[in-house]
Amino acid sequence: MEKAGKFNRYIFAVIVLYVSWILLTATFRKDELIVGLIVSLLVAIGTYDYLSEYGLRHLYPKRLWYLAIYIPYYLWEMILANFDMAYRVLAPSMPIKPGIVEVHTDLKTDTGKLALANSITLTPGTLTMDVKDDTLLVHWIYVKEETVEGATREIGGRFEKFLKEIFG
Amino acid sequence: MIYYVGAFLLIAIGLYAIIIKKNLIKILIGLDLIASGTNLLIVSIGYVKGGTAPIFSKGNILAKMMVDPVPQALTLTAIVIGASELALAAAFVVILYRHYGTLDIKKIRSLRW
Amino acid sequence: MIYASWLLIIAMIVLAILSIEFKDLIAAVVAMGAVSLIISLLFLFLQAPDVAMAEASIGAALTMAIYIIVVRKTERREK
Amino acid sequence: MSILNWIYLIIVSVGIILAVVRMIAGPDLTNRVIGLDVLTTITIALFVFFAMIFQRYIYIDVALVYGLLAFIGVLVIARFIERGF
Amino acid sequence: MIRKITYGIFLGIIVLSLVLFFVAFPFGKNKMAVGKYYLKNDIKQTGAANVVTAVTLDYRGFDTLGEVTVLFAAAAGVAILFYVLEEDKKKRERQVYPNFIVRVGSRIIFPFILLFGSYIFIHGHLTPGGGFQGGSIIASGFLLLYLAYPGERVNRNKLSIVEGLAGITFAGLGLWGLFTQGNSFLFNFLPKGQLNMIFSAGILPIIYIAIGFKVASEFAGIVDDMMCEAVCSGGEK
Amino acid sequence: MIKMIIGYFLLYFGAAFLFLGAFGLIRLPDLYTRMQASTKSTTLGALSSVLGVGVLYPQWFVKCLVVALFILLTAPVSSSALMRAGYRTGVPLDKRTVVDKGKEFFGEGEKEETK
Repeated sequence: MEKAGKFNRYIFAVIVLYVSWILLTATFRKDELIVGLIVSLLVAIGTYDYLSEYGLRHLYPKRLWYLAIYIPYYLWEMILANFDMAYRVLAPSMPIKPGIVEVHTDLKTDTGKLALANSITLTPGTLTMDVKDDTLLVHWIYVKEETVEGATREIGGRFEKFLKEIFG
Repeated sequence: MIYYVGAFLLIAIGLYAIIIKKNLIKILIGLDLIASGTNLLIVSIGYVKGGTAPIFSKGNILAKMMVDPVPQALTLTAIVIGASELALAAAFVVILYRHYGTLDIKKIRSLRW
Repeated sequence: MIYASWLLIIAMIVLAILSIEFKDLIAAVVAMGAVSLIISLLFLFLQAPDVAMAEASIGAALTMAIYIIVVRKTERREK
Repeated sequence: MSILNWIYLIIVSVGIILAVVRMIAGPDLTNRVIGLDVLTTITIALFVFFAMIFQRYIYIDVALVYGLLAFIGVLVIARFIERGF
Repeated sequence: MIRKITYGIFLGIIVLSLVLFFVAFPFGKNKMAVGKYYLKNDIKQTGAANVVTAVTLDYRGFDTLGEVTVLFAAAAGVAILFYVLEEDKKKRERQVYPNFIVRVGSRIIFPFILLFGSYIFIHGHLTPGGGFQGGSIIASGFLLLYLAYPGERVNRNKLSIVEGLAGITFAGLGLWGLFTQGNSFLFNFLPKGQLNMIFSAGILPIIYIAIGFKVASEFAGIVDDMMCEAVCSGGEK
Repeated sequence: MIKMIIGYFLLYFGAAFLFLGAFGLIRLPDLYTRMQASTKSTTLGALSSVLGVGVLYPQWFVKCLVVALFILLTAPVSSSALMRAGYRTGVPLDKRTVVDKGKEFFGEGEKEETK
């Protein structure tokens, strides 16, 4: 996917910042909306280059739909992760078998890789340490598969099919 | 009650660092602790039992149940000034280190007492 | 709820003593950051949200960064 | 009502004590920094909780500041340990 | 030995003053003298919902101007001290670049920090916060950029232009009130508006926005000065 | 009433995980496993207690959601940076560790000396 044009990215930044302004003020009063529009137009001038590379293409309806499915799944995985962690911390024998493994990913975009890394960090027993090109270095508290293919299937596979749709 | 004791203990610990310690960065940390203790002391003088913050937001917040706004206004600016003063002192520490090659104030001649 | 502040003040004093007794200066700075965090919570107890926010925005990142830059430009251990 | 809040506070206070213990005992610097990280997250939850206790909506803004800025402090120390900057 | 004796004397003074504090200022009692007046007349005279903002900018606005000057002097002092410093002769050790998550993550978080800082200082007269807090939040955002992208610097010329404009706005509004309207510095000449709306409290929001820009650029300048030597020297990749 | 039950359930759920994160900090053997416990548990704990307050006072819900979003966005960044810093300065792994691929990932020569 090639980079979007400047204007495209600027409009995307304004939309994102305006939505977060409305969330911050938590109201629909007319004066707050006007001030928010001015502020997000001004802030976006300086920061549209940082926020995204692909602009409005992030907002295709299909991607938003997959995002809406992905978030509850992610929260559910997070809760499972914590019960898993609670079992490992509280059990008297402490069933841990830690190790550092590599995980391969097919995602191409920076944002997609970041989302994958964050998902891995907050889900059962794994924590991302670094990303280089298309390899993730992951610390795993209970190693089941030591090979790259096995670890990829075990750790990253669940999220990747969603994230490929969302971030392309 | 306990706030006064805590603030004075912070000031005492900071003073200990300034007087007894010989490392310049430890002295900076002591300075910062004294500043924090003083801020805590000033704000706790203005506290009124059962009071609330001096902001007339929505809802029935009346003037007679508010705490004193004047110490808060003083402290608000003191914190920002404290940070910039810390940066200035830090710059002096770096320059002293470049000149003498040590942070020990016993070896820096003019600071011994 | 005012009794909740006892524990916080004791923790604050312990962290302040640690911050001047650690030989590793970076560890001292970390303890100093924790002291700033707890003081910010105490300002909220004293009904001063403005001051708590000033302490939060200064103490969370800027003060720590200034100390650490100074330590990086000089030396890390106190002898 | 009040007793429920007290129990919450006691559980969280034990968390604070344990984090401070890790800051005292940590064998090296990185362990102490994790203690600071845990302390910060607990404090964010406490800020929102005390906004509820004092019944003031506007106090939540302070928790927002810590939620957005707390990780910069940890990042500074991590970059220092790596000999970064 | 002399140090310990000195510390003992100081400790005695501290304990004595603690006892005096308990007697003179009992904790939790209502001891207000001026505070009562400010609380009673705040809505009528300034129209700001946040009384602390009213005290800082309106009743004691002149002090705040002096204090912003102190801030400027400190920033200038740091700049001068690092300017006269000769270049470090020691060989700098190899630089390690930040990892992928820090780089991409801080690129995404930075716009939100700027937006949140603006939210804080625009709403200074309604909610807790204001120019000082918002300015230091924005400066922390610049610090984050320095950490994630070593080797890039902010533009100092733009920074000093912003700083100067903010200072001129503050002083100019004060002088405008002094010469045209009432006869006091920082006279609040705009309409008060309705309580708890964003366009209220006259000139106070404008002054707080100016202070926010000024504090943000001062602290960003301090961070830039202090990190310069560590950052500018580059490193290998 | 149902609002109160859900709200306090979320608050206590959060408190339990905040406590658990701090407890794992004490009990687990080395830096990396401690960091797993602290990052995951305290993030979910803070999230859950903040949302619990939001459920108890529905008019505050949006702002509590913003706090939760900020926590979710920033927690993994600092933990990954700190963990990589610890690994590269040679903080020892626990003796139960079975596999360590970090050396070939970073390359042998790049490991920094600790002071």
